[in-house]
Parts: sequence; C-alpha cells; structure tokens
Amino acid sequence: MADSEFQPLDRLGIAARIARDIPEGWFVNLGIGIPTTVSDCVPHDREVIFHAENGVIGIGPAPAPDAVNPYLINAGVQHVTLRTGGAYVHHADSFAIARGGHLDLCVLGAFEVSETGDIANWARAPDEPVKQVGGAMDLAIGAKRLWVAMEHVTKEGASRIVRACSYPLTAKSVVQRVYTNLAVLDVAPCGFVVRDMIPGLTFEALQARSEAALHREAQQ
Amino acid sequence: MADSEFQPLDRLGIAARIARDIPEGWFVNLGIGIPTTVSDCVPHDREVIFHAENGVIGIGPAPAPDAVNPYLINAGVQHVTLRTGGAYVHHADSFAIARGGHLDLCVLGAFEVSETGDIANWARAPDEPVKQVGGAMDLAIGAKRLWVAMEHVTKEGASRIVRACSYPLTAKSVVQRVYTNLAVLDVAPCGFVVRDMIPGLTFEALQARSEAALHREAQQ
Amino acid sequence: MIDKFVASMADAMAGIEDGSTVLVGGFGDVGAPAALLDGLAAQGARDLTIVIVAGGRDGSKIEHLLELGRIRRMVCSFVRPASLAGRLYQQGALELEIVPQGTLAERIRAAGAGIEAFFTPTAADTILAEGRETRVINGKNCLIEFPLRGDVALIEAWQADRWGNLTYRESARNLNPVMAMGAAMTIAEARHVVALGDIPPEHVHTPGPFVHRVIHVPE
Amino acid sequence: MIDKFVASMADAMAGIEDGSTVLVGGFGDVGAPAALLDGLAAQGARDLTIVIVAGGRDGSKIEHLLELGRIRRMVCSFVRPASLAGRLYQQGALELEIVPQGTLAERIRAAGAGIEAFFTPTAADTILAEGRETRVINGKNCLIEFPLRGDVALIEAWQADRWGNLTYRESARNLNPVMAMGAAMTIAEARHVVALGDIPPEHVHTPGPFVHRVIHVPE
Repeated sequence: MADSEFQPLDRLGIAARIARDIPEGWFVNLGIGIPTTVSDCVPHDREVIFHAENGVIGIGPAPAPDAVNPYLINAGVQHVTLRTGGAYVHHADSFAIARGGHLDLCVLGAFEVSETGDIANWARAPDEPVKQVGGAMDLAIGAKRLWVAMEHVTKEGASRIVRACSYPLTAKSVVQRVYTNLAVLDVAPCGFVVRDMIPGLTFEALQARSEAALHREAQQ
Repeated sequence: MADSEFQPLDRLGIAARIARDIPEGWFVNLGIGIPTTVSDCVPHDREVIFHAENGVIGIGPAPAPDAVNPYLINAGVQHVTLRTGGAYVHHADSFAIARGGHLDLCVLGAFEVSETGDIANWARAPDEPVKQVGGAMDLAIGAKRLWVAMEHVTKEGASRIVRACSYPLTAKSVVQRVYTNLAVLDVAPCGFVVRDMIPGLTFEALQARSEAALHREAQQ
Repeated sequence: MIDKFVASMADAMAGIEDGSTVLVGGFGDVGAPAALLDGLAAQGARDLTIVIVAGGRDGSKIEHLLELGRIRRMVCSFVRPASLAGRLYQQGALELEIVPQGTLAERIRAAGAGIEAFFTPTAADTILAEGRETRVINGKNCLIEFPLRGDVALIEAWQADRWGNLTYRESARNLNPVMAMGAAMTIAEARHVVALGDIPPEHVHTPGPFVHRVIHVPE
Repeated sequence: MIDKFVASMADAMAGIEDGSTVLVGGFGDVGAPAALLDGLAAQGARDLTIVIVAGGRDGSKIEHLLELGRIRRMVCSFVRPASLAGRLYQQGALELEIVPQGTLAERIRAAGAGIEAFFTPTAADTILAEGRETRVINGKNCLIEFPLRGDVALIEAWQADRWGNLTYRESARNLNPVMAMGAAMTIAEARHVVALGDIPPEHVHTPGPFVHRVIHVPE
C-alpha cells in the first residue's frame, strides 16, 4: 500500500466534506464527535437548521467567551447560540422530531457500519458493565437520511467498513452514506458503493482497508 | 306515587346541586347539556379551573354580546371568556389532560348509568346509522372522578338508573356519582347508594322510579 | 435563504394528488383553514380521505368538497346524521371512520412522533372495539390504535415567518399544531406575516421544520 | 384562592415517601432542580427510584443522594462507568435501567397522557430488546414500551404564578414540562414569582393544573 501517495483527511476535513453535501433548508441533527463540527463548516449564509435533542431548533455557532448564555446548551452539554428564527421545544417534542421522520439528515459517529446499513456506535461489547445509550438509537431509526462520519480503520488497523457489525447494533439497515477519512461510500442494495475518494487513493488501496466488498459506481 | 308532594329539580337546579360539591382548586371538565351550566353556579371567588377539550384551561363566563372573541370557544362551540390565569394547549395535550388522570372531575350527561358504574351517553342503538362519539369516551375513562348529570327517568317514564345499560356503552365501571332531578346517588361496590334526595321524596318513591336496586347510606 | 411563503393559492396546492389523506385543522370555524379548503376545491384533487374533528357541517367548506364529489372517506369524531356527510354515508357514497376525539388527536400525534401503535383504555369496552385487538394492561382493558398519517395537512395560523415558525390565537390552536407534525406536507394559511425573529423562540407554537408552505391570508 | 406556593423547603418535600419514583428534570445542569434535590436529601426519603436523562455525574446532586444511600434504582439513558453510579451498579448496590433517551421522554409522556403502552422502532433490533415483546408494524420491527409514572416530579422553571403556570428559559425547558405531566405530584422550583395573568395564556409552557407545589428559589 502506497500510503505516501495520499493524505487522509483529518477530522475537520471529514466534517468539511460532509458540509459540502448539505443543501440549504435541510433540518439536521449532528451527533457527538466528528459530526458536531460539521455545522462550523456550513457557511452562515447557507441556511441549514440544526437540531439538538435537548429541544433546540436552529443552533448557531459557539458563543464568544464573554457572551455565554448558561441556559442554552446543545446535546453535548456545550454552550451554543441560537440563530434568528430558532425555537425551543420540550424533550418529548424534540424526540418526536427525531423519531417521527422530520429530520432531513442525521450525522452520527460509529465504530462500525455494515454493508446492509447496520450501525454500531454505542457499546463496545454486549457485556459492557455499564451501558450508555443516550439518543443515538432514536436518531438512527428516525431521520430521513442517516450518514455516518468516522475513520475508515481503527488505530489498530481494523476496518470499520464491515460485512456484519461485531459490536452491539444501534439500529439495523438505516445508514445511507458513510464519510471516512479516505472515501465517501453509499450503502446500496448491492453493498458499499464508492462515491468519492481522496486524491491519490486507488480503489484497490481503499478495498484493502475495507473488510466488506466495495463496488465502483459503474458496477452498481 | 304522591308526585304532588315533591318538586323535581329543573336542569339548572341539578347543575346548582353539583356546583355545591365542587371545592376550590379542582380542575373540571363539563360535558354538553346540563353539565355545561354547572360553571355558572360556582361563585366566581371560588377558584375552580374549567377545562374544554379544544385546549382551553380556565374558562370563564359567557362574554357580553359586544365583547365576543371569535377565536375563543368551548367544546360545545359556544363563545366563552378566559379567566385570569388561564392557558391554551393543543388538542393532543388537551386530551392528555382528559385521558391522563389530570382532571379532578368530569361531569357528563347520560342516557343511562348502571349499578356497576357503566355509562351510556353517545348512541341510542348499536345500529344507529351515523355515529357521533365526540370526546365522551376519552373523558369517561380518564378523569379522577366521573359524575353524571341527568333526569332520573325518561320522558316516557323509563328509569335511567339501571341494572345494566341497554344503550351502547361509553365506558365501563367509571361513574362514581349520579345527580338527577330527584336524588344524588353514589356508585358503591354494593350498587347505587342514595346520598341525598329532594325535599318531600321518600326512599320508596325514588326506588319506584329506579330500575336498579337502591341502598340507603346505612345499608352500605 | 429559506422562504416558505408561496405567492399564490395555486402554488400552495401544487402537487396534492388524487387519493391523498388530508388532515384539516380547526374546531368548528375556529382555527379552520377556510382559504386552503377553497383552494383545495379549486385545485381539483379527488378521492380524498379527510381527517377532521367534526365532518361536514351544513354550510361548511367540507360540505362543499362533498358536493363536488371529492371526498371518498372521512375520519372524524362526529358527523350529524342529517348533514350531507351523514346522508352520503347512509347512501353508501361516503366511507366514514368514527374515532373518539382524544384517540383522533393521539393517532395524529403518533404519526408525527414515530409511534407505530399504542394502547388506550378509550373505547376499549365499547362497540367501537368490536373485532379489534384489546389487551389488559396495568389492570385496564385497552384498545390498540395506529397512527393517522397525512399526506397533507391544511392548517390555520395567526403569525408566520419565512422559516415557517407559527403562532396560533387563543383556542384556534386546537388540532393545528398536532396536524402540522403528522403530515408529510404541511400547508398553513397565516393571518399575519412577521419577520424572522419577531416571534421569540420561547413563544413559537409550531417550529418551522414542521411547516412546508405558508400562504398569507389576511383577516 | 388557589395558591400553590409553599413557604419552606420542608413544605415542598412534605409527604415524599420511601420507595417513591422521582422524576428529575434537567439536561446537564440546565433546567435541573438543584434546590429541590438538596431538599430531597434533607427530607430523608430512601429506597428511591430516580428517573433522569443522565444519572449521577461526578459532583452532581444525584451523586450526593447516592452517597447518602437513598437511591435503590435509576432509570436513565446514560451513566458513566467511572462515576459513583457506575461503580455502585457494578458492585450490585444500585439497580440500573438504561433506556434510549427518546423512549425515556416518550414513556414519561405516555404516563401523563394515559397511554398504557406503545410500539416504537427505537432499540427494536438491539440487545436492549432481548427477551421483550416486538412486533412488525407498517414494515418496521417495533419494541413495546410501557409508561414511566412518577410519584413525584422535581422540576425547575423560570417564572411561576400562584395557579402553578410555568415558563422555562431557552433550553432549560428540556424534560421539565414532560415530567410535570407524568407524575402524581409535581414540585417546581421557580426563579421568579409573577402575578396571576402576567404570563400571557398563549405563552404558558406548563399549565397550572399539572403543578402541585411551587417554591421560589431566586437565581
């Protein structure tokens, strides 16, 4: 593998790549991790409405340090601002948004995504002593589109693009697209289809880093 | 039967009798018919909060003819006013109030009430060509207390206080008390218990007008 | 720039297909989308299922749609036997599903909230439960109910901004915010157009993402 | 005259029994009823079930109740393994029910709305569904869920009047209005006392009938 010939995206690079694909007017929830930074990559004059599970609609950028509103946080418990035109709802209505198909897009981080669109992003093992589920299962089943942002391989070199998830599932057959530091993959009926790769990366090199079989766009 | 010896209550008299038993602070829904007039019989300085299914909390008296707000009606589509301290909610929240046990009291009209607390108040026959259910079934199952206001006998002389309802049920085992033009009856485990009668009426005369067996308070 | 205002009633009604399920807000005339119902009559979609609290009162816009033969089915809690809707039903020319009013509101909310079924004690011990699944839960006999999803919701609002944020006046709120959540396409007629930000974020009744088109219909 | 204000924290906490299920509002510290949780610690009720979004963060009021040995069980969507709650659970000294956050909110709402059970796709295909009833509805695999009823709800509000009408500030709304509906007794700490009528009826977030006691806790 000629790793020297290409430069994987950093985390902000993945976020910026995702931001390119979000059109004006979409209603979008961003999970914790790489996804959170996507909103910083959307130009302010492109009106995208960001939702947080704790009942905030229309999240804006982080506040200046001297202008923090202690009553206004996002689902990651970070201080945020509200765009003009935003609104507050309570938790049940906020999850009605998430579960009821009102989000045009949700972007989540993940440990693994399978070629059938399964996502595993909440537990490292079924027998983890303490479980932390949060709102990921609600978001994963409810959004019109679910995209995943993650590194293509683990630090140990194992692929996160898999035939079947080894970690406990968050939801089944829900992921439509995966943005990694190497490529953009669609989950199609035939499996993973490569939509985009970083400059210098070959299909073969990407396949070598993917446990699941990859398909070229033309093959689909 | 010495009908000349007592004077049955008129409809407003039944409403006034009910109003006497509603303490300050209760949250109360009043059905259409006799129940609607109960609120007029509660002194304004006794704060009782009246609810309407269309999302009004804190209904006040009817407006003066020159002060009608066309946006403010009750569940009977009559113009009303809102008391200071009132609030508006949407229909799903309003029926969450009705169905979720938040009403201290609901007063409904009825065709019949059975000795087990069944109420029939929506359809004259199972094969009625067109059904009109409204919100009665929701109110009947959900309030902390369900009281019924009705004439003791029909115009044809048939008792509405029955062993088992002959009309289609609105709900089963829900009525706690019945206020008629002749008496106040509690629905107890043993059946109907007479709590109050109009002046001049005897227990025997009341029993003669009731299909179900009545019990004296001491018998209970 | 997001701008949900449409310039004409034809634009507001564009794409409503024959066979659609249409949620119609309002309680009596209060909060009813009168202009949109006229628009629907002019637009011409037929074979409609109308979901509404009370159906087809004499002189109502729904009666007019019935006269035009546009409605195949009504889901509601109340129909007067002597009304046109009642007569059409008895002639076999209209399907009718009578639903307790609280169950109607809850089924629309369920559609908006991603709830695929729920159990309620309402109507469980009545003839409306005949032939349907019931279950005793927590000591109460309960009836299963399924979501009522709209292809379209027609609602009335007091104020609207270009993101589609809405407020309602007094009891004109009623089913409008619930239906706004329960349909794939929500179309609002608003009495007043306000600038983005004029509705304080704590006072928005229906957030913009639930609303797809707004037409200004002054009082 | 209806007056839901109580004069002291002891009055606010009166009657909370051992073994109670207590719904606790807030998301992080925002909208969390800090003073009421101190009051609960002082009141002494034990064997409690606490329902909260995220349980027992280091330095939190819930951690303090855990230290005092008052909590038998927690229902929440998130617990850090390294927190006191996580350690107590692993020692077998605390029961834990982990619930997806949307399901948690919906189960509390169901309690408040008289819904005895509902089916949701959330978690249906996960290990959280093991051994539980699932059903395919509308093509989706769904999991049955039951209401989470509180004996008591402890919530934080911005404004309150003597009828118990409440408003919330910005994202401090979160679970507070939902929990206000889902408990037999709702106790609110409010930052500001306002006169009856000062909150316009269209802007009330939680209507008074859902609220049983209010204590004024200034900022």
